[in-house]
Amino acid sequence: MSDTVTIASHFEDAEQQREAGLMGMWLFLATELMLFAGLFGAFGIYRGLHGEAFAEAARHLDLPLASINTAILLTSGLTMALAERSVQAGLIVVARRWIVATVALGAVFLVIKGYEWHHEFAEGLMPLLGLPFDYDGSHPAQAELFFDFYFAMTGLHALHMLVGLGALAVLWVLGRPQPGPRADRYIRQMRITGMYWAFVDVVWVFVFTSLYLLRS
Amino acid sequence: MSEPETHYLNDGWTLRSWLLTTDHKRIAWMYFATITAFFFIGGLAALLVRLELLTPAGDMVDSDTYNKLFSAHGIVMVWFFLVPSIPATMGNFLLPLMLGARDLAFPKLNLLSWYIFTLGGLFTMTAVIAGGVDTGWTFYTPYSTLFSNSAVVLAASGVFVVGFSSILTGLNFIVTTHKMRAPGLTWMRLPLFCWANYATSLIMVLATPVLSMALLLIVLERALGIGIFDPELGGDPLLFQHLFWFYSHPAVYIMILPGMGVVSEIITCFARRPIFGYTGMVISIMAIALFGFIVWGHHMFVAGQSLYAGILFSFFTFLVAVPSAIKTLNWTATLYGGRIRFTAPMIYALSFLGLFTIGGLTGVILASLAVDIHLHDTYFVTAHFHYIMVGGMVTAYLGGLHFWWPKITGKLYSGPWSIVAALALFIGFNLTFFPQFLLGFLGMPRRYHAYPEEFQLLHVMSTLGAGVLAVGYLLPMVYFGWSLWRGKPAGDNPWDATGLEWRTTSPPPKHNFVDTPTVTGRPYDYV
Amino acid sequence: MADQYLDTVEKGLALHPAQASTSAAQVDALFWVLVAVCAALVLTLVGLVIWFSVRYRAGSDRPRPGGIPDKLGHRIELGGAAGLTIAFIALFAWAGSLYLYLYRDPGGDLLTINVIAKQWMWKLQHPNGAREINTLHVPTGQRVRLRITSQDVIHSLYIPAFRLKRDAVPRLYTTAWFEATEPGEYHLFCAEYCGTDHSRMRGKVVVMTPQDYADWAQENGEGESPARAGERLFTAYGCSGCHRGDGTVRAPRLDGIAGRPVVLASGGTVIADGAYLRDSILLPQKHVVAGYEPVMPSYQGQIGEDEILQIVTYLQSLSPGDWITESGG
Amino acid sequence: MNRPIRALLLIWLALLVVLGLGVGVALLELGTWSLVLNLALALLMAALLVAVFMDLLHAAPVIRVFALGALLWVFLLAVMLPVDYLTR
Repeated sequence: MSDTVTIASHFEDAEQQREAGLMGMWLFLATELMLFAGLFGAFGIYRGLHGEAFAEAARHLDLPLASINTAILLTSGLTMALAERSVQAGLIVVARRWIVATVALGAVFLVIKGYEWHHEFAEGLMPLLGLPFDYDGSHPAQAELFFDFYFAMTGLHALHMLVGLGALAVLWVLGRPQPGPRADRYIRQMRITGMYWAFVDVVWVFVFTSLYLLRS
Repeated sequence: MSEPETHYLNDGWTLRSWLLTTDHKRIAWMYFATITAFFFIGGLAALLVRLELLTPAGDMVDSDTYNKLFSAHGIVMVWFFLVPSIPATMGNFLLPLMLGARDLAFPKLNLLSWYIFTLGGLFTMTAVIAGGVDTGWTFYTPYSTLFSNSAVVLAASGVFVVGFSSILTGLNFIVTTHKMRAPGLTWMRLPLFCWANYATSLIMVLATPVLSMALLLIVLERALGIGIFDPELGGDPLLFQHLFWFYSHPAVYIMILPGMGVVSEIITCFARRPIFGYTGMVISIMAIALFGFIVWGHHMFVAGQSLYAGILFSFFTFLVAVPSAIKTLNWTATLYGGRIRFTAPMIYALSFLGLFTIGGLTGVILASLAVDIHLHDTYFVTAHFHYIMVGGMVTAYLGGLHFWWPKITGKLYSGPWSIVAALALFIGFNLTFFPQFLLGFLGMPRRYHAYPEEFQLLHVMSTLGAGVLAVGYLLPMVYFGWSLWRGKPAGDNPWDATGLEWRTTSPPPKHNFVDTPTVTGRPYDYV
Repeated sequence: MADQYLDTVEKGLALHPAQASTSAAQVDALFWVLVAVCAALVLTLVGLVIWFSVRYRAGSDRPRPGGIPDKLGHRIELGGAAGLTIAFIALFAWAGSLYLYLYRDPGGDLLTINVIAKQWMWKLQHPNGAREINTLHVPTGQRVRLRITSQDVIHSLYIPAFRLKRDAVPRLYTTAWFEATEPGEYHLFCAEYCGTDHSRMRGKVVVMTPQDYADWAQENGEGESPARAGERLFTAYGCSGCHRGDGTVRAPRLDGIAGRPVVLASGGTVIADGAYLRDSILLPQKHVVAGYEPVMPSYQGQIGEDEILQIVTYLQSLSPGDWITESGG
Repeated sequence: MNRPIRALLLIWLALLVVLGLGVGVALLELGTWSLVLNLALALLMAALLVAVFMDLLHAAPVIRVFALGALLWVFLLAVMLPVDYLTR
């Protein structure tokens, strides 16, 4: 493959360039991890302080729908991994189909998430922007705190999904003409996007567990 | 001596060749320009604060203005000067040169970092102009979320944005240090400046996002009503302090480690000795970076944190002082048996050594729990961290600038004037901040606009010292400017220093080296 | 200005703050030892730097030693590190134990003064009901406990002459204690930045002989004591209806609950400190006592911070069985 | 880089099974046990995702050190942050 590689002027060889890119991405994800760690740390403290209230509030969320959504997101992780695999095998056309599948699954995830938000809005469980908070449980104040976390966490995750979908769209477009001498670069971009997408899955696993599953 | 025909500075004169450059050396210049502007903005705020404190009554500006002044001073100086100071300027310029690389690993990302930095600066400056922010640089809740009537959202957003600039710079430095070292340049042959920047970058990458999250939650609370810290809902106001200091204590090490790197380079060069205990220095740097993360609770000894948490954090704080002390010991021992030349960079470096030691040891006093009950949130704390950040980092920044100025510009500056400036800095600094230790011990609280009369004499001394200090800052601007215009060519290696950066021309060519250098021995091969 | 009648403070260049409590001397002893250790280290370092700078200046033709051999170098480093670590741990142990002594509530029946901080004043109430703003009268020779909270932002109660500082945090009750020794007037500061008039949120502490304090309290204490007011509020807000067992709803009895462990419905145990009692009024569902239904309504927004503090004071003044003897069965 | 399709599919199935288990555990409402089990299952899913979908398994040693380092830092936050709250 080395004959189809473009190396930026400050790198010595393709290997150095590839490894540098990967390392940069891993470091970026470490930063992202710490970003979410701050939020989850705060959530963990409050889960300890107001355990019962948070468990009760968690039961107001739509667990079946969110479970299906989680399965969809995990499946998109699979399609993304398959897309990467296809690119590495030189099958750009197949890869682009997998990208479409991934984008579709991601979009479905966001639509379902949006439906859930709308549902909470309709129920009066959206304590944002001064909207009324209508909660029928026995800990309304702490439930409000819980829903604050719910919207902060799912919102931030959805934002990351949007960034990921954008990156996938760019990859889909870049793959359209036969990439030729840019193949190596395309593989690198695919790899980095794949890592990001899987990371967004990881974050969701913890969002889902913290918000939906800790209900007792 | 003469200048090289072509170098990075005369490679294009258009504005575009600067604003769209990916050359780390030019980006370093862009940082020099921006952070110098921020330094003088922050300095102006400090000057007004000091003038107000000449009299006890609080009669020059009103209380709200005073509060906005010290907040602006803190926010600008911490995030727009100290955090980027050495890494983004000298680190940016020198790291690739010292590693024998043609550029950082991600040149475009480097340029992006500068734009993000500038964008964050614009946000914060808009906040300052649009009424100012009055929360102090610490943004403590619930004051910042529920009570302040100032431009908190804008200011916090600015700091949030600028955080990504330091994250990306840190990321770039780490990858560069791992992947771009010249042949033969093993880890244990790296100059300590590289190690210091590497450790700093680790802190930037791992700590900054936690601050980003804490600030994001403040912005969300003010803008969207997401009341994560609202006591009415059962939120805990101390939680913000925990998240804030999880970043901001390590950030203190962001603000001192690069200075330690600079001083190591200067002292070895002008003592003509290899650094004493290279391995110990490397271990200390990395130990400081790691242990710096588990001492944050020492900012909260009187805040209502549990006593046992206080004890634990105090213990780690005492321990983290040990590697710093080892470093001062090693710098001193490096002087032993040398041939010491007292140039301006060396005077800055020796000033650093003294001031940093005082700053560090007063930190040990503050870590002593029972004493901290009395000293917390008084001028003793103010004096302590200014000894570290100004006496340490700013002195090292100026020392580094004087040391590498010939390399960066290819010009020599005035020797005598630079020595006068270095001495003015040392004297002015001590005059300004030593009285503040006394003020703090006497019980003068921080962030006071008006104060009881008996503190006036010490405040007047401090303000007079600030005047001398200002001379120490302004003078270099003059002779540096003069040197650009009229300075003699510096030659490749005016100090006769080791290190790869001195093996290329001054100023260096666009791609740093004509031939990739190779390294065959340990650094600081003096004598 | 509050400081105008502070005639006991020195004007001009003071070098030492007044010592007016038993802990002041203890803190100062530690402080001066720390200063001495630090000064010794700084002077050693500066001395070495100056000595080397003169001896090994570039111009001097004194013969240069070949440098310190590696092995000796490592010994110097490790020795320095070990010595400092030992010294630091000793200082830490001293400082930590003194901190626990100064900051842990000594327990027992102390003269307890309620302190509520708000932007920008200190509201204080003595056990006999005397209220003050920005001035605190205390007797010498007696341990005084402060029960501190804030009704808005974080403040910090700071009395330099007592070497005492404690943050006033909304939603938390912090306590501090001191024993004043020297009659006189001393500064009372807010040490945590709290907004516009932070620097004017200060007052004075008036330390009096026990006799003078008794007279002062007599003169100013015509209001109800906080505990008595708390008892009245306890009835007025309808708490007694359930908690004293006269009503149809079963609720935990509260006489003597303060300071004792409470078993919760969720299985855990908490100590019924001030913060617990306060939370139970505002967030009653947070800690439901084992064996009871979570039926108590929240008083959030219906009761003032000072009233809560009075009820807490009342509950803390009760001993187990108080209500039984009172009602005769 | 050579992850066979079979392995990817198996991991995907495993993830779905763990997800099902997690939901089951949550619905059983076992109190503290649910909490512990759910967190353990979440960690398991995260480990599978990072190891295979992010391909940490085949990453360079230095990358694995970085991953461990990032975990260590999360650990520092997760351990030191509750110290205050557990002893207050």
